Amino acid sequence: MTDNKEKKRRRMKEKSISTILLVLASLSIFTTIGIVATLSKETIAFFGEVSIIDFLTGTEWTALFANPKFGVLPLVAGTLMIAIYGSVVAIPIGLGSAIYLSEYASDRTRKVIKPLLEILAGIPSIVYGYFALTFITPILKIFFPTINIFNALSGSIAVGIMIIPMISSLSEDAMKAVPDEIRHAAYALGSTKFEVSTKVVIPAALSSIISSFVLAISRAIGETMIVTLAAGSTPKLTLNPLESVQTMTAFIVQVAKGDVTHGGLIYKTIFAVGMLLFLMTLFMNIIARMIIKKYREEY
Amino acid sequence: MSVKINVKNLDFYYGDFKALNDINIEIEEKKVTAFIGPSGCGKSTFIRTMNRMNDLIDGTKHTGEIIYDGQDIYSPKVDVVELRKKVGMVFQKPNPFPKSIYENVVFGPKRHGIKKKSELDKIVETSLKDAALWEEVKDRLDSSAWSLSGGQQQRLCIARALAMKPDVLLMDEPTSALDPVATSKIEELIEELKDKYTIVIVTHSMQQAGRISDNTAFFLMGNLVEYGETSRIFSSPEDKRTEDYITGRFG
Amino acid sequence: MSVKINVKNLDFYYGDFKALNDINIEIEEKKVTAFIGPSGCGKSTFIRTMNRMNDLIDGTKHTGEIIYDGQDIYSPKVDVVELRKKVGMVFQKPNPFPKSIYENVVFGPKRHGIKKKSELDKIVETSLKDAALWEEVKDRLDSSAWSLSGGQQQRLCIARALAMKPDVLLMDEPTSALDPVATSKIEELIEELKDKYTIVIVTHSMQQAGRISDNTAFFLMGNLVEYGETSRIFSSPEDKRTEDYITGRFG
Amino acid sequence: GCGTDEGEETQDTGDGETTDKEETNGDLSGSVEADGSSTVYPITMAIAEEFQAENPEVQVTVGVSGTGGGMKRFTTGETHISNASRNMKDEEAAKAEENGIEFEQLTVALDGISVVVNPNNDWVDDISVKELNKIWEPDSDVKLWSDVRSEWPEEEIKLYGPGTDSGTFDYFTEAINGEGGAVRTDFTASEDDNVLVQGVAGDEYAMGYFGFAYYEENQDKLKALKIDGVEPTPENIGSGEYTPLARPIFIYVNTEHYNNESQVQAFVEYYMNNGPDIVPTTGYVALSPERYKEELDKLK
Amino acid sequence: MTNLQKRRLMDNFFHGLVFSVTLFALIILGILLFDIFKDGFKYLSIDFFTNYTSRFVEKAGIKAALSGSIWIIGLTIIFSLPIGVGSALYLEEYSDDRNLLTRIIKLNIANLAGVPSIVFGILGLGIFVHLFGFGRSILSGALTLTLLILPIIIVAAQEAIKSVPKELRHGAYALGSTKWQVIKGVVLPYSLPGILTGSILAIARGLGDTASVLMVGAVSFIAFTPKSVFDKFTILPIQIYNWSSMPKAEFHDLAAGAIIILLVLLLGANAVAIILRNKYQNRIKG
Ligand SMILES: Nc1ncnc2c1ncn2[C@@H]1O[C@H](COP(=O)(O)OP(=O)(O)OP(=O)(O)O)[C@@H](O)[C@H]1O
Ligand SMILES: Nc1ncnc2c1ncn2[C@@H]1O[C@H](COP(=O)(O)OP(=O)(O)OP(=O)(O)O)[C@@H](O)[C@H]1O
Ligand SMILES: [Mg+2]
Ligand SMILES: [Mg+2]
Ligand SMILES: O=P([O-])([O-])[O-]
Repeated sequence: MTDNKEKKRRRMKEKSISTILLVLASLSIFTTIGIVATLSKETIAFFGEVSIIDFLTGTEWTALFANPKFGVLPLVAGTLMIAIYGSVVAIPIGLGSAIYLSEYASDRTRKVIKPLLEILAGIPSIVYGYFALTFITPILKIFFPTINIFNALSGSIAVGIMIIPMISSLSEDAMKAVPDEIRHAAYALGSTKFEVSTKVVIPAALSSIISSFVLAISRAIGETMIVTLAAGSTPKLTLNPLESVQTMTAFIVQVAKGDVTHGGLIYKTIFAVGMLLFLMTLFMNIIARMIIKKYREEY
Repeated sequence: MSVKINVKNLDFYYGDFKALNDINIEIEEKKVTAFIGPSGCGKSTFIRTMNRMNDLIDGTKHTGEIIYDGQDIYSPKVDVVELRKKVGMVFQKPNPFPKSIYENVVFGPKRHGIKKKSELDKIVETSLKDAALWEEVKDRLDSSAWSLSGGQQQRLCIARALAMKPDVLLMDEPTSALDPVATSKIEELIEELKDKYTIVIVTHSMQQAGRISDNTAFFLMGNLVEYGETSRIFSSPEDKRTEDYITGRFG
Repeated sequence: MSVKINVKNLDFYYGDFKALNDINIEIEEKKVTAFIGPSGCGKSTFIRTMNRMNDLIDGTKHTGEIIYDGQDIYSPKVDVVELRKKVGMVFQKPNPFPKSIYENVVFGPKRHGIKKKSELDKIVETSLKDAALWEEVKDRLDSSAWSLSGGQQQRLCIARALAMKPDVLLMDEPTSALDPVATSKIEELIEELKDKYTIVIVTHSMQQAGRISDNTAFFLMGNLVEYGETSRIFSSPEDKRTEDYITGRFG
Repeated sequence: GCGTDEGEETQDTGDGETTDKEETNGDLSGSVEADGSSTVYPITMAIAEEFQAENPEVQVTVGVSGTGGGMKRFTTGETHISNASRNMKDEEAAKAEENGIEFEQLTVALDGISVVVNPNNDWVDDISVKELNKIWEPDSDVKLWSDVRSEWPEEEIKLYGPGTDSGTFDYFTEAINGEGGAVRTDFTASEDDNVLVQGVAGDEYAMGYFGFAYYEENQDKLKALKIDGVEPTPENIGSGEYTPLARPIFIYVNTEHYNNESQVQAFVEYYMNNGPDIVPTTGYVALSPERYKEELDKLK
Repeated sequence: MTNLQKRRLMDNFFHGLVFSVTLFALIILGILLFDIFKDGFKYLSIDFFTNYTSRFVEKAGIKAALSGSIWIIGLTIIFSLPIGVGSALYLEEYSDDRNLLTRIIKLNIANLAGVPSIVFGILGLGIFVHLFGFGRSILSGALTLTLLILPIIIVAAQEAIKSVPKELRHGAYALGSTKWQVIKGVVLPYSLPGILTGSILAIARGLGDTASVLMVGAVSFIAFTPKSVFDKFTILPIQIYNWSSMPKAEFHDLAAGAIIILLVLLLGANAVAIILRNKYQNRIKG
């Protein structure tokens, strides 16, 4: 039997573990505070010089040219286009592979293919950039002769390929974690593998699957190198993927690495753009959370 | 008296472990067949081979044949989905889907092409009534099946299998978590069903086997020790071991 | 005759659903108390409140008191870990860990500071023997508990609880998946254990309640209908509903 | 580059340990930190490579933050040497002054911005500054090749150029359009010159511009235009005949470090002494040895 | 067509579909790897590892970049794994979802995963380089990368932890286990495969990230290897980036050589995680 001293000791231990873990979890809060503080200061200064209405509704972005115009919509359009088309590539392939690996493939196959796919996440994005430029674009040119050398489509495809493993690996794990008993119940009702996968396993793992989508889309939104190389750096308000565009991140990198005096207006724009990006991903996350809450099946 | 399922020389292995040893049995149509035997003797394993659920466990293998409707169910010609549709199953451990009660019951019918809401509603009501669960859950068909009590889950799983209107119904200890009242309702149900279906039931209750089954098979350590009419098995078992088990002198 | 657990005016809710209604009961020390009642009446819910397992389910709440060892177990002064260590539990649905059989049994003892291999080995052997599982698994203690049969899993969960040498043992239908032989072994064990431990057992078998329990409580729809000495309850129930249930005329 | 912190950074890189000025190579130590323009990087890097080989104890690092990024670090005293493909801006000079940084600008090489087209382009070999201006000016209404000269094809002219943060962009817009940064905004920009090479090489109706080195290495894929009859060749760039697109590129040296730290001094001297040999290997045009002497003398 | 035939067709179609998309992804990987190996393979030699970068293709190597990358990723793993898994445990096991703060933290972490790496670079520059005075050092680089990849680890670990069946947790609690014992004994072993997957992806991200590390001081030319965490450094992606932007085409192939090494490094770091993952996944399946 434990005596009182031991009990106390154990309670202390539990308490300190939870405190330590709390501290670890709050690190991310400080990161965010740091980011928000960094972004806010310059963003506020930026809106001292540029009207927030013009910024949010303007359709021309020529921040770095003489007589700059700060309509952020072209950048937003570019970002959304890459994220959307990238997801259109990555989600079906990623989820499909996850289903294949978790429900169809033999254990042996899965153990080989899964790490292989994860290599895709490790190939530096500059490689994807050149891959898009020298491999994907020429192929696209066969189908769309008018396509720009730099175009959102080829960048999106490359971004999509890069984020496939985020979806396939994380979703696969989530599906594997669904207890077999539940699967067996469905098979015993004469379900096909397809039905077991789509009606039982995916719904049960849905919250993790959506989380993996969110992570992957986040990565797509945050991706810069591929886009800069393959999609051009021409801010353009278009949803035509055959044109060249610039994303918000690409703009930030362009300025942050570039030839701009610290503290100038242009310098401040990257924080305003960064802030907007931050808010956009926040919005996406809130939506995702609502979806997860609605459809979550607990087991 | 026709044979519904004919099992010939069936051996079954989990990896290297031989769980069933040379099983030969003929399951009669529109009869209730009970499997009895001590825990771990292979009842679940055997009942699971009959709708090929064991396919889903890695590293298992079998030899021998299970003839159902004139065909070995393990032959490549047999469609396992079709087989499982016709040979329904209630598992030993209740395993409802993490979905609503309603969705649990209609899962099978929906897969098999019934889409009309009114029809599905009807199925839910009859199946749950048959499984003696309707009264308790009729006002909360939308709540999660995982919030049911153990016995309620078990009855839900029975309802789920009934909703499929199978040809053969395999039930692995379907009343283990049920009180006498619910148990007797299920037993009544089985009584009714056997006019239309062939039923195989695993039970560890001698009384239950005696009450409801037409034939009884006694298993021991992977072997089918004795099989015959229930009344005969219980009154004059041929094998000493069967007698010992039934009279409780076993072990 | 001293009281081990004293429950006063206990109400229990899952969200808005009231699952227990004004329960008052005194569980006697070193006695076996049986809870009976139809499926869904709240037996599991009640037994789970006694070691505060219901804390782990979201959206539950209670009012009233459960006095154990002179203290309300829900009082902030009570250490729930300590409580659960002393008040052990076997669940209705077997829930072994996805670990080896050996690791399942030593899980509790290891957490509570027993590190010596020889001592752990000893515990594994006695607990498995007590749970009537030793013979079946002694040669494969390293294989996964998930590869056991249903009844074996249930006995493993009993062994796992026994390994803790609890003060009070709560057993939720511990023999539901067991054959008569294994059941009678567990019943013998309970008989032995009650010299040292206080035991609460949920069962849907009247016979079992009659055989092993000293006191019986009959629940119906969240209410404790009748509680008293088992012999009295079974011979001359005061409440009509109890009588109906026991004689099988219920519902 | 940018950063959240404008404060000075104290040097803690172990420099200044060899304050006695040894002239002998080989036993120098401490660090030399250079950063800045990507245009100048290949030269400084080549010098650093040779210098490092001879002085293994010195830790030379060369970063590529772009001219502006380099200037930011240079004017707060973080770096010893800043590579630059343009002159220091007034704001940057003010910042240096504020932080008490004294410096000297040394020209290290000449570059000739090359205007290139696709090799399949057979209608143009030569173009005038005026025509370039007409093509590239802000709000230019040149859409088709034929808008420039009517005998050229009626095909859309696809324009490629460096991104706005590059020194090349600044210089080109200044030289052609008269004001740094003033340019039409609908051309295809990339920060990566290799990407521009790909763009022009893959598009028959393209026109682009970038540093001479990128043209020289990709002559098989590109065709460089003469500007008012002058071809971009090392000779024409060196002689200054290739106007207005020949431009000097620089390093800025922190004079305090130069004077007090022998390894910095040794490095800069090495730079100027070996410039005539090393610069041509990097695709740029070297100055005459005398010019390098003169540049170095600015520091004396 | 009967309902069953339709369903069987659907099932076969779906099987074909998921198989082909997997195959498609593998083919793309194959093309990419072929492309990289075709260009880069010829540069792989001992010299490639022992030489520093050079303006001559034949002499150029990755000594500085490789050692820098190993330092950085090693430190990043050491920092980020405990913090990441710890945070996830706190959020899933200890915190209370009714608490507004918890909900904010969760949302916030998911959100951090979408912040572009350059912003982390800006933050790292402000905090680690300047505020903490770590300078443009390996330490600053690793800490910045840690911030960058933490959200990925945390989100993946959270999901993995959530997928542990309730019954198992309850089983452990009923044995009088403390929360921590439940976590150590049941939750972590069951969720480890998922946690490791998240870590693999995060490490891959960290190993390949350029922008953030560039901000906090990775340089392009360096011809010595770091000796402490306060030294200057470069990393493979920056070397690769640098070589790919050289005018001379041979350098682009050299970059491919460096990419091969980066991938090998990545696989090395992953191998451990993959082995662990397979081991634990087997255990769960029994
Ligand atoms: N997690 C839960 N959420 C909501 N309702 C629940 C939950 N668990 C049980 N209930 C409901 O509470 C009531 C009592 O359930 P409990 O599990 O205590 O029954 P029981 O007496 O143990 O029945 P059984 O013999 O079937 O196990 C039932 O109506 C059940 O549906
Ligand atoms: N997945 C598995 N892998 C390995 N062995 C298994 C597996 N499932 C069952 N076994 C073993 O096979 C034997 C027969 O198991 P089975 O489940 O068929 O027993 P049962 O007769 O249904 O017992 P119970 O009445 O306890 O449910 C047992 O010894 C069991 O341990
Ligand atoms: Mg069984
Ligand atoms: Mg119960
Ligand atoms: O790097 P730049 O020379 O273009 O400033």
